[in-house]
This record gives sequence, structure tokens and C-alpha cells, in this order.
Amino acid sequence: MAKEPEKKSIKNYLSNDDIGETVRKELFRLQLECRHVEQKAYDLFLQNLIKGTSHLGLGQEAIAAGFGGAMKEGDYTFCTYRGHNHTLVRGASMTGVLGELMGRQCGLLGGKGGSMHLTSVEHGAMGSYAIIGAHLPIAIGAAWSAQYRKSNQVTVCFFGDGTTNIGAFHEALNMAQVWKLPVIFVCENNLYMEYTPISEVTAVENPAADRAGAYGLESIIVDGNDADEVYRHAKAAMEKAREGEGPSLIEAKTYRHSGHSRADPGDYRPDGELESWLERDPLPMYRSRLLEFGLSEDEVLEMEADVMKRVDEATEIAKSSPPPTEEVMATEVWADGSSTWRN
Amino acid sequence: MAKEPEKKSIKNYLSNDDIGETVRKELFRLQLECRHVEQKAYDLFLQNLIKGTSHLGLGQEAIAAGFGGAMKEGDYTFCTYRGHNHTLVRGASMTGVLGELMGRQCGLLGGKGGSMHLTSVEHGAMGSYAIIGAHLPIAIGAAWSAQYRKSNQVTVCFFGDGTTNIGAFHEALNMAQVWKLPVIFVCENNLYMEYTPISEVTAVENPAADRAGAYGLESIIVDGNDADEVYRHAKAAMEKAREGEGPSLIEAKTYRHSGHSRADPGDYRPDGELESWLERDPLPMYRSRLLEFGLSEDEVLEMEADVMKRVDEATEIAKSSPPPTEEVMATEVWADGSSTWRN
Amino acid sequence: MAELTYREAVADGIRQEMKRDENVVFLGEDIAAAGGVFKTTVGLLDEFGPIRVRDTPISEQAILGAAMGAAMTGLRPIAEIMFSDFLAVCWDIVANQMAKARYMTDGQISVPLVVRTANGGGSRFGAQHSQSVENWAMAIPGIKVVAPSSPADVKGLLAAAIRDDNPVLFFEQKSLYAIKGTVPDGEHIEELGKSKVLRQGSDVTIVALALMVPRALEAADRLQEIDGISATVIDVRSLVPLDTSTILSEVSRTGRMITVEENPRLCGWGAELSSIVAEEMFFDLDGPIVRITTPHIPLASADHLEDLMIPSVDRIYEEVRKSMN
Amino acid sequence: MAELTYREAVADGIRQEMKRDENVVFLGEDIAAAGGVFKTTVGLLDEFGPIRVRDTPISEQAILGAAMGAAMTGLRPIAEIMFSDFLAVCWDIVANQMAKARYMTDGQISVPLVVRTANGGGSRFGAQHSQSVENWAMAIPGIKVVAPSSPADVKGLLAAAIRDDNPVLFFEQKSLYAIKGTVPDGEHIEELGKSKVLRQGSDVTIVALALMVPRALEAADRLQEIDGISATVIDVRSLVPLDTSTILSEVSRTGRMITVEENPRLCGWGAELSSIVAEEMFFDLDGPIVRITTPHIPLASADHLEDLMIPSVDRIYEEVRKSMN
Ligand SMILES: Cc1ncc(C[n+]2csc(CCOP(=O)(O)OP(=O)(O)O)c2C)c(N)n1
Ligand SMILES: Cc1ncc(C[n+]2csc(CCOP(=O)(O)OP(=O)(O)O)c2C)c(N)n1
Ligand SMILES: [Mg+2]
Ligand SMILES: [Mg+2]
Repeated sequence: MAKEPEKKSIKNYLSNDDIGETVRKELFRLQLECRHVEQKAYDLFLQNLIKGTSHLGLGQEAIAAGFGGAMKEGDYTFCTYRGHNHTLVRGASMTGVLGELMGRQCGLLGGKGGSMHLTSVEHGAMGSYAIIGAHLPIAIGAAWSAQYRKSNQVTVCFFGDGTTNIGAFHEALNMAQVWKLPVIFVCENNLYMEYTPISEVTAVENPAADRAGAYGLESIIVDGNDADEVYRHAKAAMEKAREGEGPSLIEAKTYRHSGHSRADPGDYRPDGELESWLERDPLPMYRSRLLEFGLSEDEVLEMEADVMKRVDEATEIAKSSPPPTEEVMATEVWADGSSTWRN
Repeated sequence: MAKEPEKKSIKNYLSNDDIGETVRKELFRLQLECRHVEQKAYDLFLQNLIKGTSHLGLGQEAIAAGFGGAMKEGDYTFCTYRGHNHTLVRGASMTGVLGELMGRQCGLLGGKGGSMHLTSVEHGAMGSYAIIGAHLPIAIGAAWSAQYRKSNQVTVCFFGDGTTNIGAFHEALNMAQVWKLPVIFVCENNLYMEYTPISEVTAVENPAADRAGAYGLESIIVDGNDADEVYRHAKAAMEKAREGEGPSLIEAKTYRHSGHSRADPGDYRPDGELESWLERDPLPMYRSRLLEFGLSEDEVLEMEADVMKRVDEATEIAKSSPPPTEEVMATEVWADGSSTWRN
Repeated sequence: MAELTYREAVADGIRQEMKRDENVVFLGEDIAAAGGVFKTTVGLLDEFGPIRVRDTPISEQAILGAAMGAAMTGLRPIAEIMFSDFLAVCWDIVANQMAKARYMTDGQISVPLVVRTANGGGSRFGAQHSQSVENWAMAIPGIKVVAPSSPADVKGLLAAAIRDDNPVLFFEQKSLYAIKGTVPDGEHIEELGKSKVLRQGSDVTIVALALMVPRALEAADRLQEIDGISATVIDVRSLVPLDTSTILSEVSRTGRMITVEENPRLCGWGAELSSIVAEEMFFDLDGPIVRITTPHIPLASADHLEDLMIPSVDRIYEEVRKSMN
Repeated sequence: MAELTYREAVADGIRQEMKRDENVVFLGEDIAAAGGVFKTTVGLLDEFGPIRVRDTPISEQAILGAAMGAAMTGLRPIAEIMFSDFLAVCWDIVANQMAKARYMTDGQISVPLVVRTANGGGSRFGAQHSQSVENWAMAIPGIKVVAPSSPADVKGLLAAAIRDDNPVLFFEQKSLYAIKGTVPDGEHIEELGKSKVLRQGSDVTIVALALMVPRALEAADRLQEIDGISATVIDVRSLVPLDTSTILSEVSRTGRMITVEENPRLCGWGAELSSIVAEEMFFDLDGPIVRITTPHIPLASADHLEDLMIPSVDRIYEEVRKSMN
């Protein structure tokens, strides 16, 4: 089940020396932030402070973090409704994220968008999209624009295994390659759509990697629970993109620890599956690696405490933020700030 | 350019003994009917007797004929706006086809559908679809129904090279394979979308065959100008489908002699390209083969004269058929025959 | 009479028809093993097996295309599109294919299928999961459009939709899934194309659909109690066919019509109805035709904002009252 | 003043804006090397090169998605969807993505783009290539909707749409491509959201759009000549924003309104307008509001049938005359 996926195309590093301590700490911090913000989000559900739905990426943090660590300022992220992590790793504020989940004024979207649409354009987080597949074509547009403007920006577009079976996936991949766009498609294969195993509805074993050839792309599979591995592939693909050599498609094998969304207890999963993946939980794995590479337990504890403190602070600020006022309900439909459709 | 495409997966027959004279004559007759009905359609345009658009398959007859010869009564055909040939080879009447092109009462669709929507359900011709890609999902539904009803019917779905880049293609292929449906997808690669060469907008060289693997399917390329080759592949794929072994995707290389549609002179084609393909025009090629295999010139001439005579007769009948009456304008929106949306 | 939720009535309607006719098959995302993301289809897989109740990939075009192809060739499929917003990804199959196949082929092709979908707001899901899009469907010639407001109607109208020989879009309001109501025992089927007068009054006719129906009823009670305004409330139930005869006759009795729509304003079904009344009953009207709608704005996610947008009992009450002056 | 066809005015408008602003880019199927299947974009590739004028695969979702992503990040794309019917295959990008991005992100995202498309009937193309779908777009909050009736408006409104910071759907009526008209020399730009009173009368206001405009004008002439009925004719030009002030003021002068719509009847723009007038001007009206539309039926292909369906000069003339009694 949770067997280490085969690594293709990039050499299988035996040590992690190539990552270096600065990046390694950064990748750990990013994973910690994702984990603790989402655990907090889960608590807030239970307290009924989050009203709508919400899709946690618990267990999948290494992917967001690996890319977050590799991306540069100005690069673009496009992600899905399961996009808290991808938005956070670009630097969006925890208060903004948690506030949005609670529908407060301080939310990234002022309460208009909600959990499924987190966006922070100033950080390059170009939106979370809740209709499966839609953001792949949009992401290629951002990449096209960067190519046209010769801005050297790379676009990274995250999506799930289930997304590989919808038409927009196909159209976007083909056009990206034909136009040699600087875009990286990252399929987070967590084995499930909502509740249905991806293997039951897909004609190939690796829903993204086995289709790369259909777009003239290399087939790349990466261990999505290892932030270093993700980071390496991210770096390589971003370099390729920046050098004008076109898109990449990366399939990262991973698992979500919680159900699909707030309402889902996840009881369609076979006995032992979650447990076996919890043994490869990216957070404790990465924590051990830090220690292996010489960080002291105290240093690690301090990092953890710092993140938790910041999450707690953000939570309090967000909780005390008022709900949006009636006035904002009708703003920002149009570029002039209004919602007027007649004179 | 018009170089003989490589033949994969079915052994490259040196002689055509396996086809047999009966089938061979049938394949010739089908190609003749297609060719002469469409040439007549072209004349009728010039006489301004066809008012809308029309998309001829001149040059691509061997594909429709090869499949037409291999299909059994009860099998389903789904095709595109370029569907005169595919409809005719199932046995739809020439009068019905030409009448529909002219918008007459005798038309297959009583003038309601026009050239792009030829349908003859009684002959298994389940419709011509004018929105690129749409009929692939619909075809899998017919195949699903046959599978469910254990009826042993096979569905054949024709489309062009350009259609391989639209989302519906991807969704249909995947679902067909997951459900092991008795459906054959036939990509008629005539090198062009409307006016744009397919190679300029596609990430792979063989737009269908190079993507077969993305759906767990075998990559099959066939010479679409050779009715015998098409017939062999059709037979094999139909057998596979009838035995419950699921779908096939076949890419048939071919060329259209005329422009994309009525309005198109086709002047985007490089010098000599048409000429080189005309050397491989399926009709004269097949005619020579008949002679090679021992038919006399007289027998062939008789076949040709017979088809032309029937086309001429059909044309006269269609021409003298009146336009649809005002009364039918509002019939057959609903199953009760009416178009009533209120009481 | 059994007491069922709106949610349970869905499975009940499907079950009734699947038992009756083995050509009825059902497909969609997570509808089989998981019983649907709204738990509307629990138990159907166990009862009818994986051949008749099929989980699909996330391929809405393939889902509706497959349903259409199957309908053309002898089956009577029910397809689920999880949220009605997702109709946009397969709109071609709805608007250009299933709606037009019969007419374009002069009746050669029949498309007896039902597309069920969870429609509407109130769940704080935000702009891409909360839309009321029944007017999208109403604008397309060749599709029937149904939107029930009660468990009994869910079952009865769903059964009727399944037996109908035309493509039917069946809009379930997701905020109504939890409501309870009595549903007749035994086989239950309603007629498509009939509105229902739920309350008869003399001063004004309030015409509502789906989630707006219970709200209109409550507003009508309040109007009666507080202001002595006597309102008819009609549940439209079916937008196509549209039961203009019931609606026009009520409006001619009361002399006034107010529509309550959940959809954003422009080109909603209330506009169509208003235009019919303004053309055919102009001289019978005592006052303007008023439309109460969600403003023409994408739906916000925060509960405070969403509640301000979708017509509430308070707003219906106020606007009707104001219009009577 | 140059004399241009409606077709030529398209390229002229694009050219003017591409010269002015290098962030304007243009993509679509067969638009570059071939100059468009309706020859509306001939010469642009030569003038602006293959980086700014790009042929695409048959991938409408990718076309509009790419346009949207580019618009979000600094460009001002123009995307062509060859026939408006094909909007159905990429409706998600239109209705759920480009229309909602700004609101959902509280203004963080701007989507300054134009989707041009050939709309409407009259070419005997049948039900999947002839629809008038401007009402589909009008029903979606967050998109502007424009439909010109003359070469000058094609150029001026297209230029305005390109400069607008919102997503604009630009519907070109394909049967109008061959008509000629004068277009001002030099830079020409119109304002979005303004209707145009093309003829002022005293008895009735006829409101029309696109192909229905020349027909309404001809019917108005005939009404004047034969029946002495004096009609105002308004070209709506822009459905969103809607110039209700011009329309309402004309209707209040004439006391009557008749809309002429090419779309099939249900939920057309005329319904919306009718409902606005029925609500806001009820007491100023002298008679029913009448809608003249294509019947609610998919469009037939045969010339005889198609001509019976789309409102003709004869039918407009007859229906207006009848409504005046
Ligand atoms: C077009 C569309 N169809 C269906 C859905 C409902 N839906 C939301 S998430 C989901 C599963 C997606 O699976 P996957 O792509 O693997 O992503 P994951 O949730 O596992 O991250 C589905 C079916 C949707 N949002 N959009
Ligand atoms: C969704 C959609 N997009 C665009 C078109 C316009 N169109 C009609 S035919 C065609 C080219 C199709 O090319 P191909 O699939 O190769 O088929 P061929 O015409 O060569 O037989 C295009 C773009 C359409 N009908 N539907
Ligand atoms: Mg998944
Ligand atoms: Mg082609």
C-alpha cells in the first residue's frame, strides 16, 4: 500500500547533503505551518466556527512545502479547494487563511470566497479553484503571459489524481507542450477522488505519469511524502521551465489523513491503509531527518513551538475579526468595484 | 507526405486473398457510392441547390467503406458533420441523404437537421454530430447499453485528428476502457483541422495512436486509403469488442481532396500535397486491385455505371421533393411529437 | 403515509423505478459505494448491483454522454451531476446534444433520461458550489426542467421524470435535503408540468420554486397575521413544461403577481413568467409585477453574506407588503 | 468615413487595439494563418506576428482558460470561440471562472478579456451552429455582454470591450458579416452599456438586438407608411450593463414596448426587460408588453424552416400592428 514509489528520472539520492541546512529547515517550517494551521482548522470546525465545507491536506504537506521551498517570488501557484497548504507556503497570512475559513472580515477574501477559493495575489497564490480541472487551462494562461512578457516566472499548478480524468486536464497538457509553456503540473495522487479509489475509474495505473507520453512529456513519479524529493523535482522542473524548455508533469504519491472534506469520516478506506500511511507521515519523517542531519532536539522543539504560537495568535486574531458588513456584499463584481448591471 | 504509413499490430498482408471477392466487390461498391453521392452534392452546391454548409469526405471513402463492410446489422455508427459516407455505408438511402442536403421533405431528417446531422436510426446510423468531440461520450453510452443488454452490438465512432485535442475525447476513451465497452474509436487523420495542420497544435506526432497508451490501449495506425487494410482492422477490433475485450482506438491516415467545407478552397495546403495524395486516391487504387484480382474491366464498368445511375435517380427524386411544410416546423421537439412548453 | 426526508425521497424514487423497469440504470461520481456525497443514494448499490448503479470517473461529459447514448439505445439512465454548478463542464451534452437530438433527427432519436443534480445555496459553499441554475436549463428548448420543494414531490416527480420519454433536468435543492415530509405509501408518481397551489388568497399571488416555497409560505402567513394581506402561494414545481394555466388563473383572481427566485436576477424564470403575464393578462392586473431574486452577484461564502443574498422570509414579507401599497 | 463590412470592422477593431497596446493578444482556432473561418481576422497574423496572434488546437476550455490566466497576469487577451454554440463546451470557464474570479477574491483578481464569437442564425447551419445564446451569458453575474448590429458598432464596441477591465462576451451575428456601413476614420471607440435610439416615434417602442435591429427598422418604416404607426426603434447593443434609462424613457414616452429577440423564447433578454418595465413602469403603460422571439424550438436547417422561425420583417410588422389594437 504505502510502499515507497519508484523514483524515475532523477537519480536516487542516498544522502540529503544536496539540500543543505537552510533549505531543510525551511521545508520543515513550511510543513509545520501547513500541519498546524490545518489542525487548527479542524478544531474550529468542531467548535462550529467554520460554517461551510473545508478540505484538509493533512498528510500531503510535503508536496506543497517542497514546491513552496523551490519557487521564487513572482512565480505563480494555482491550486484546488484543497489549497490551504499551497496558499500558506507562498507566504499568505495564517490570519487571512483562518479568517477566510471562518468567514470573517480579516479573511483573505473578506469572506466572499471561503475555504475553497483561497487566493493571495500579492504572494503569487493565484487562486484555489473548486471545479475539477478548471484551473489547469487557467494556469497555462498565466504561463503564456509570463512567456510573452519574458518575465521568467514559472507557474505551478496542483491538482488531484481524480482530476486526470476530466477533459480540461487533456486540453491544458496538450496546449502547454505545444506552446512550450513554463508551467509545472503537479498531480497529488492520494489514491482517492472523493470516496472512490482512483484505480477503479482510471484506465492506467499512474493516472498522471502514465499519460505524460500522450503530451510528449517525460513520465515522472515522486514520493510525495518526502519534502526533499519533491523539492529536488520541483527545482529541476522549474529550471527546465525557466530555460524555455517547456512544461513538466509530476505525479506525487501521497495520502490524505482525514476524509475528503469536513463531512467525510473516510470509512470507505480499507482497514490498515491509513495506519500504514501514517507510518510515513511526512512530518515525523522529516523531523527525524533534521535530527539525523545534526539539528538538536531543542532546536526542533523551538521551531515547532514557534509555529504553534504563531498559529494560535493568528487564530485569536481571526476569531475576533467581525463578520463582513452588509456593504461589502455587493462590491467587487466589476473592476470599478461595483455590482451595477444597469443605469 | 503521402508516404505509406507504417502498419502496426496486424500482420502486413502481402496478398489480399483473405478478403475474398464478395467482400472486395462490396467494399468497392461502398466507396463508389460515397464518391458519387458526394460528387453530386458538390454539383448541387454549384447549382445553389444546397443552401447551408457541407463537409465532403472525398478521398476518405476507404475508411467508411472498410468499416461499413465489416459492421453487422444492429451495430451502431456515430459520426461527425463529415458524415455522408459513414451514413451511406450503413444503408441509408441516397435520396434521403441528398434530399436532406437540399432541405427537402424527402430528406432523412425532413429538412430539420441538414448536412451536418445525417441520421438513419433504422440502419444503425445514430447520428452525425457537429460539435467536435461530443459524440465520443455519446457513443460510449450506446456501447454501454449494448453491453448491459447483452445484445452483442458494436459501436463505431468516427472523428477527425483535430478532435483528439478536445476534452471529451479524453473522458470518453478513459471511461470506455475502464468499463471495457464494445466501442471502436476511429480517428480519420486527414492532416488538418479546418485549415490548421494538426501537427502545429498537437504535442505528439500521431494524435490518436500516440495517446492510446494513456488509456491502456494498443497503438494502431492503418492506411486509411486502403479499404482492405481498414476492413481487416475493423474486423479484428469488432471481434475483440464482441468478445468482451473492450474498446479499440484506430488511427487511419488519409487526406481530404476538397476543402474543409463548402466555403473553403483549401489554399492553405502546400504545393503538391494534394497531388501526391491524389496518386493514392482510394478509388482508382481499389479499382486496379479489383482488376488485379481478376475482375474484368466490363464488370467494373458495370458496377460504376450502376452506382452512377442510382445516384442520378436519387438526385432527381430529391430535387423534385418539395421543401418541408410550415406544419412540421414545430413538431418533434418532445417525444409526444409536439413542441409545447406550456399549457 | 411514511415520513421521509427530502434526501431519502431521492433514493426512494429511484428505487421504485429501478424495481419497476430493469432498463433504468444509474451512474455518477461516488453514487454507488459511497451512497452519494449528499447521501441521497444510499443502499441502491446493494439493492441493484454494480452493473445498474455505477461509480464513474470525474468526467462529467462522459457521464452525460454515456447517459444520452444509452438513452438513445433502449435504456432509461439516471445521471447524477454532483453539484448543478458542474453542469457548466458538460453543458454541451445538455444544451447541444440531448436537447436537440430528437428535433434534429425529426423524431428518429429518443432521449429518455434524467439528470439529477444538487442545486442552490444556503450551505456556505461559495460561488462555485451554490448556484441556482434552473434558468440555464429553462433557456434550452428540448429539456424538461423540474425542481421539487417537498419529499413527496421529490419522489413523485422523480418517478415521473424517469418514466418520461424526454431528457429531464431534475434540480434538488441541497439545503432542503434534511427537511421531512410525508410521502404516500406504495407507488407514488406525480405528473410533470403541474404547479401546485399551496395556499389560496385573494390579494396577491406569490409564485415560488424549491427552497423559496417554504419561505414564501412563511411570509404569506406573516402577511396574513400582521397585515391582513391574503396571499396565494404557488409552487411552480416544473419550469418546462410550465403550468401557465394554473398560474394565470390565480393571478387573474388576485390581480397581482410576485415571483420569488433563488437565481441571480437576470434572465431568471421569474422574468419569463412576468413577461407572459405582462403580455397576456395586462388588463387584469391591479399593480406592477414584482420579482424578488438573489441580486445579480456571484454567491458569497460567509454565512452573513450568503444570508443577505438569497431571498429570506423577512425580505419576501417586506417586499410583498411594500408592493401592496 | 470609411465604408466597411461588419466582417472587416472586426479586424479593424482588433488592429486598432493591438497597435495601441502590446498587451493585447489574440488566440483561437484558425484565426491566424487562415484569417478566421468567417474571414474576420484576415491580415492580423501578418501585421502582429505569431506570438500575438495564435492558432490553437480544438480545445475551447484551454483557449478560454489560457485567455483568463493571461488576463489575470497582465495581458488583455481576445479569444475567439468560432461559433457561439461552442460556448457550451467551455461554459465552465465562462460562467464559473472568469465571471466569478474577481468577486470570489474580493477584487484581487482582474480578468480583462474579450471572448468574440459568431452568434445567431440565418445561415442554414442547423441547430448546433445557429443559436443566439446571448441570454446564456446575460444570466451569469460578472460578465459583460455586447452584441453589435452595425460595422461602426462592431469596431467601436469591440475596442471598448478590449479596453474594459472586465470579461466581455462579444457576440457577432454571423448573418450580418456581409453588411456594409460607414465607420469613423481614425481611432473609434464607443461606450459599453449604452443603447442607441435609431428612430424615434410616438406610438410604440420596439427594442431589438443585432440581426433584429435592421429588421425592426424596416418593420417600423412599413408601420409608418401603411398604418401611420409611429415607432421608436432602440438597438440595445449591450445587455450587460443594460441601458435601462434610455429604454425606460422611450417606453414612457410611447406607452408601449415590444421586444424583438432572435433567441428561443424562454428566459431571453426580452423577458428580463419586460419584467423590469412591468415592475417599474406599470402605470405608464398603455397596453401589454409583447415579445417577438424565435419559437422555443431548436433551429431547423432547411431554409424554408429557418426563415419561419427567426423573426422576420413581416412578422415584426404584423405583431406590432396587431398589438396596437
Ligand atoms: C467538475 C467537478 N466534478 C466534481 C466535483 C466534485 N469533487 C470535488 S473534489 C472531488 C474529488 C477530486 O479528487 P482528486 O482530483 O483526486 O483530488 P483530491 O480531492 O483527492 O485532492 C470531486 C469529485 C467538482 N468539484 N468538480
Ligand atoms: C467544439 C467545436 N469546436 C470547433 C468546431 C469547428 N470545427 C468544425 S470542424 C473543425 C475541424 C475538425 O477537425 P478534425 O477533427 O480533424 O476533423 P475533419 O474536419 O478533418 O474531418 C472545427 C474546428 C466545432 N464544430 N466544435
Ligand atoms: Mg485524490
Ligand atoms: Mg482532420
